[in-house]
Amino acid sequence: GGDAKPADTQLSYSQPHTDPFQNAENVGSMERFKKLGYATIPATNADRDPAQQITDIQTLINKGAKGLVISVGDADAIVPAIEYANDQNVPIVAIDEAPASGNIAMIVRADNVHMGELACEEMGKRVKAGSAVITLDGDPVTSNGRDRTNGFNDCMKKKYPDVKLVNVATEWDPAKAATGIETALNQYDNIAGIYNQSDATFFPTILDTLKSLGKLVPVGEEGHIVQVSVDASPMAMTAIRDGYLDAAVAQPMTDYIDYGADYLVRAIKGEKFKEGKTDHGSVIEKRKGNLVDLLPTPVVTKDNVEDPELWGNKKFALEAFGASK
Amino acid sequence: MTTPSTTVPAIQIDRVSKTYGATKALQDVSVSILPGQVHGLIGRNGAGKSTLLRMITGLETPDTGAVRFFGEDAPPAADAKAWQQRVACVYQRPSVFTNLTIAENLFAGRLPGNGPSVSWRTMQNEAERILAEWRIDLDPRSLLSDAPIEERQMLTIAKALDAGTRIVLLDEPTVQLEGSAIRRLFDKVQELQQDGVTFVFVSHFLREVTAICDSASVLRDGKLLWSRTGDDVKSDDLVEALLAGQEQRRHRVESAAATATDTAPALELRSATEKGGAFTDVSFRVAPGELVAIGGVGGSGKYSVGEAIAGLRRLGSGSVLADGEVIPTGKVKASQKAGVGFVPADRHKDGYVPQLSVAENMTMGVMDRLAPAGFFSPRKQNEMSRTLIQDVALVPPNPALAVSGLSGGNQQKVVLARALARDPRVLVLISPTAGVDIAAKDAIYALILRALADGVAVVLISDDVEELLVSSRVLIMREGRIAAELAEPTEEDIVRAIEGLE
Amino acid sequence: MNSARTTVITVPSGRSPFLGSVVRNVRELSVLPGLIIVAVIGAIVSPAFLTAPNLTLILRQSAELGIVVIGLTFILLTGKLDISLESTVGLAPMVAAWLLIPAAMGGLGTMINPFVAILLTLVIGALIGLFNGLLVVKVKLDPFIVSLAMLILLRGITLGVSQGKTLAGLPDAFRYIGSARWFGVPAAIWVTGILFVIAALVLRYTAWGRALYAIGGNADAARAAGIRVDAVLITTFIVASTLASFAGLMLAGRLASVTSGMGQNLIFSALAAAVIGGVQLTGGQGRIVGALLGVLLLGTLTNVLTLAGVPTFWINAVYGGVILLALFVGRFGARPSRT
Amino acid sequence: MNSARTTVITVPSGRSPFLGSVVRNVRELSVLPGLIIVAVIGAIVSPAFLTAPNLTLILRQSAELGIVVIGLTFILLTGKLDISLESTVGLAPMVAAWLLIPAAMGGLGTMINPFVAILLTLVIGALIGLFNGLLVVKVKLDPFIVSLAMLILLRGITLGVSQGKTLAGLPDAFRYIGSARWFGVPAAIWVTGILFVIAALVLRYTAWGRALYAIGGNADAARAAGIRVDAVLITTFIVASTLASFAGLMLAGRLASVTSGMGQNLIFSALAAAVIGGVQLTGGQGRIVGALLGVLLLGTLTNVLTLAGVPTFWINAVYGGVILLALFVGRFGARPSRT
Ligand SMILES: Nc1ncnc2c1ncn2[C@@H]1O[C@H](COP(=O)(O)OP(=O)(O)OP(=O)(O)O)[C@@H](O)[C@H]1O
Ligand SMILES: Nc1ncnc2c1ncn2[C@@H]1O[C@H](COP(=O)(O)OP(=O)(O)OP(=O)(O)O)[C@@H](O)[C@H]1O
Ligand SMILES: [Mg+2]
Ligand SMILES: [Mg+2]
Repeated sequence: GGDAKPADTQLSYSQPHTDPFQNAENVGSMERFKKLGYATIPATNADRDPAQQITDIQTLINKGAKGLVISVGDADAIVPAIEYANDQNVPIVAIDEAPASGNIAMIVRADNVHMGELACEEMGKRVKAGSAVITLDGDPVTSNGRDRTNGFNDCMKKKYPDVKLVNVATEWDPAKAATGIETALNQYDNIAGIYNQSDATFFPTILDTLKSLGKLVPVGEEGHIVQVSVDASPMAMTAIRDGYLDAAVAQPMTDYIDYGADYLVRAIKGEKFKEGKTDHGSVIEKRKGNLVDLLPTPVVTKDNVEDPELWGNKKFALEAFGASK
Repeated sequence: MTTPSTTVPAIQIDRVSKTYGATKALQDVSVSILPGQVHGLIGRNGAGKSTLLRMITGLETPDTGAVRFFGEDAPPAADAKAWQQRVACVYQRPSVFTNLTIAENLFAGRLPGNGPSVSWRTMQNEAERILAEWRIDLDPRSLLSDAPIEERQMLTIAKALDAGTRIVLLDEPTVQLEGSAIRRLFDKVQELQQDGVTFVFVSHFLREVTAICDSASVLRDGKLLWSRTGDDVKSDDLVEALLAGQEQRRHRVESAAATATDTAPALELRSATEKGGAFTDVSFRVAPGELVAIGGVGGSGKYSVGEAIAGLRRLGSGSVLADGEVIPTGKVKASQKAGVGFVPADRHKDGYVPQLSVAENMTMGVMDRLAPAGFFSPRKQNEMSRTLIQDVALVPPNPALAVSGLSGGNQQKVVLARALARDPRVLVLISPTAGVDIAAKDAIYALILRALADGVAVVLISDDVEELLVSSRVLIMREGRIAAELAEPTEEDIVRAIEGLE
Repeated sequence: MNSARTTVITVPSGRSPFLGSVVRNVRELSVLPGLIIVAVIGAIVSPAFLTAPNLTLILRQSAELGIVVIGLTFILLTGKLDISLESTVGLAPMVAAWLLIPAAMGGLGTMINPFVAILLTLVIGALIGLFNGLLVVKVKLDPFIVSLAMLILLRGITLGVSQGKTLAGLPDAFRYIGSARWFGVPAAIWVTGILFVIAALVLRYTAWGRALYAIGGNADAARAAGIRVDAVLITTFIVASTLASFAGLMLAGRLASVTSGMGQNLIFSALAAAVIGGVQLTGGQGRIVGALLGVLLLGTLTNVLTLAGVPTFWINAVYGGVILLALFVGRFGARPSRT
Repeated sequence: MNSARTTVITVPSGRSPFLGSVVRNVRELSVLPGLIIVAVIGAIVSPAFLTAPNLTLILRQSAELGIVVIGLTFILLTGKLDISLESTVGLAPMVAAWLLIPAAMGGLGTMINPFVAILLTLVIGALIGLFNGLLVVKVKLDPFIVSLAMLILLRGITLGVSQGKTLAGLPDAFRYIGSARWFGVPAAIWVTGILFVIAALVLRYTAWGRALYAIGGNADAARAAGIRVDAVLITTFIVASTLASFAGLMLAGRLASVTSGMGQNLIFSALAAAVIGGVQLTGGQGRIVGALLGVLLLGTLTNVLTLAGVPTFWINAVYGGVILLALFVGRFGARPSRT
């Protein structure tokens, strides 16, 4: 309804599972809706169950939501929910991950495979040939885990074939990550780097594990293990400042939230979007029939760690992660 | 009643052997039973009677040897239906479904109906017919869990006899039954025998065997001692065969009532009433060294009185006193501390922990003494149990053996030893010799006598008139109240009082 | 003759069937108050609750759970357990889909006929059930622990086969049962309803159904009564697993894809539904109508919690609390006379 | 007198305790071949396996599981079950940490003393155990289903309290037991070892320990024998939950934080470890040494799978398969004489 007043228009958010990152996206989006003057329906959380996310979205629509931002848990399994929303003429904006099909007003995301590749570049230029790198693989059941693994592995194999990869299955469990690191360090004496697929999940546990093993050595000193991570959460920012983390590929979380909500509001007002450059330095592309605003994923290093625009430095992120600067 | 010897035997057991681990339960046993006979199978606890029956029902297969019915080889083990058409059995262990209705219990394994579908109507009608035939006053639609224990036993018997098989096996069917029910059973057995049905009847009650059996076999330690037919089966022979040289004693404990008046009672019940429960206004006293027996029909509340003294039931009003002190009811520990030792009615359910050792079972109630500071020494535990093992003459006398490996009679001795472990001042014994062979029975009575001599007050609660006769002072309960007190009763006195025919 | 016994006898036989069935129903019906309360709350918190689309949604989202619960109830009645049912929900359609879809989409590329794939789903379910049944009945392993090991193994195989990917691009025929509508209502709801009716009839009116109760009540006695306990148990495991694989097929239809996490945690809901509905884990007691009410309670509860906008972080706590409460009510609503 | 009986009697009484203990050991020792095979494979696939740091790592990563298994074994011996132990691992330290750390870091801001927080962790554990025990013993709810509901509820509360955050910034005192080293070996290993020894002694040489076996073997008989069954059961639940909360404390120390998913799926490993180690779910049978071996088997297996570089996608399938195999071996390695 393009004519309805914002205050009478209810928006909501569907979260696929619980982790600090997803929680922050949920909280941030709901706040953004309110800031834009819209009414909200409490958000839902599907707890890792794709079927539940379908039901959640249907329930939110039945309950009167006029537009939804969703963080997609499973690109394929979400499709029936999108189709339901299409039938009911409720616009959907997807953030973080693209649904495989269905009509989406806009997909706001970064490319996880690309993040893996960026991490590979950062890693590759810092470790010597003949050394080994631990990769903390996210749960392959989740597409971001899968993509970050594949992006990194394929790039390493192509560009740095002489670096041995030691894969650790973490299922996003910090305890498994810590054990995996310790096992690998026992097994190989040439570990030169650690690729951490989610610093939001694995910090502070693995920093502490390295510390207790006497392997937490600052950048530039003898015995330093190169660390490259994905997310660039507040804790990663601290680690970069402290000189333990070499580089973090930032998930542009604030952008997900802000642009996600903005696109939704514009779609409700009836706006149609087009391919091409945006006003925030990204390009909207058409992929599988839907428009994708592929946000840039800046690499954070010591050089740009103080940039206030990085989400890991924002107040809401510090709060959501219970971290302080 | 004897059948011409020319007929083929209904059951022919041919050189059957069965071994469980180290136990040779049956060794080379051969028995032939002619059609229309009621064949008594007797022997001490663990002699192999139940095992032999399991071979005849097809529930288990012999290691060697064979079973034939009417000259034909037994069906293959897997073909349960074929076995069912030939043999029906009342097993020693209760085999009922408390979660199902009485009707379904009567027809489990042979539900009436077409093909796979069940006809509840037919089943109901048939069940009503059976219940009427057996004069069992129950609604076939009610759950079996609502039926009293002894009626459940009658139902399993009724089921077996209704199966229409030419062969029926009864493994100690009368243990749970009272007099009139036993009579009903015997009438029915004889009626079916007229029609040519063959029975095998296992019992430790020799009077029952001589009353209805026209042939008999005696098993001892898994071997067949002898098998005889007709007039050759005499009570004396059976006793002789069972005791194997030991002499049988007659027990009768003279009343200590004379002394009871001037000594303070070791146990006293004052208007004891269970809240919403099984007995009302029960009062009696037992002096140290005195034996009081309590009898009554099933459901009269006699067991519940015993359980209340032992602390397993809570009183609504009235009190239980030991040595003049009121015991808090409903707490086993409190009763034990007041000096009460207890042998429960059902040893399988309340008596022992099967996989634990003899030593542990015997000392289970005295751990606070073995381990005053928390930790106990297994050596002390073994020593204590060795004394108890000697006291009750356990066979084998090994404290480390798991109780599950003992014969029924010896399991009962373990339960008795557990009751004695605390040097009780009062012993409450419920059916202490149920399912126990005569030699073991003797041993148990001897123990009771010794306890009495040591000044222990004993309450003996039993369904078995013979057992009640051991005491010269017998209380009879009816509908939860003490209906009569008999001094020096005869068997007839007791039966009349139990049945309420004063 | 004591008073207790007299009571039983004096009930006129004409009345007792009705009374008897009410008494037998109490345990199952003890879910009803809970269900009604949750529904009333739902109607209060949101006008959307009592609308046709919402009620349809509740039923549709409960369909897979319901089908798993039918099989689970069969198994629980025998006194056994199979927690690997949830992994069968995932594995059976995953293998079928893997053989069904093009290699480019993550399949093996054999691209078998969709109807063969449906059949295969059910056959895989049946085989898993057979394997579980044999382990429990013949190898005599504890059903809980063996199905736990199977759960890990089957989930692992699902992950290995799919390489963690979600398999999409399923042909319509394969998706049909999970996505079609009959007379405006999802086919899955019709099918689930029919399966519940069949299950109730089987339990009540077939020898096999009655055997489940007998075995759960007293397996030794059942054996002694000539019931082929082993055969019945194995068929029960097979039936339950086949139903689970069918639920998986339906779920795949609903998700328009097969995810490698499909069915995860479903068994917990299924157990909760069955037990809240009066099915005893110790075997021999419970009825399918109770299990159905349990399923509906959980489905309605999830729906109402969402409608009520319970904060996402507290939703699980509320859910757990309500289940606990329902168990409580069930316990006191129908306290058995003796324990 | 038959021959079997004679044999038993003629065993010199001096020897029989030894023979008896060997026989009693068989079931527990049946894990050993599996453990040895896994270790041999480990030594073959990687020279790092048999190094001190790696073996220490196996022990350290098994410590929390081991402590939960001790408590779980106590409960299983009584024939009960408590699957909510894993949620206690998460909840107890979460609440303590929440009260402990500054508001800016996600805490409540009360910033209680770390030693009070440690005590609080254990008290919360004990209270959860008490609550579970009362529900099982007094309300007579089925332990499996009641602890399932509790699992959902407690996990939900953990999530609600933490608002999904990971609480970091724990003071050193709170982390001490999970992170310190004594004589070069992690304190957690020493503590777990000592707890296992204590548990073994308690089970063997105290009235309370023997009561667990008696209750699990035949609760009615235990009651009639004067064992205060209800009290023993409730204390068992309390002890197990307190141990679980202690394991949570140790895990928090290791992770340097408390996450809202802590302990998740731990109970499955704990059950597998106990049962592989010969503890029967039906109660009354099993020994702590078996449970310990079960824990070591799982820990070694995880380690070897990582060392061997089994692909991420297949690791669960291999893990499940090995557990199933271990159950098999345990079943045939020590077939009980009666079933
Ligand atoms: N399944 C079994 N496993 C091991 N031993 C068994 C088994 N069944 C019976 N036995 C042993 O076989 C022997 C014969 O047992 P059985 O039950 O046949 O005796 P019974 O004559 O029926 O005794 P009772 O009069 O006590 O009923 C006993 O020593 C018993 O412990
Ligand atoms: N806790 C109870 N609540 C209600 N009724 C009970 C309870 N315990 C026993 N009864 C009933 O009280 C009556 C007396 O039971 P009790 O077992 O003491 O009798 P009994 O003389 O030992 O009979 P039996 O020979 O059947 O064992 C029975 O009808 C029984 O069902
Ligand atoms: Mg016998
Ligand atoms: Mg009685």
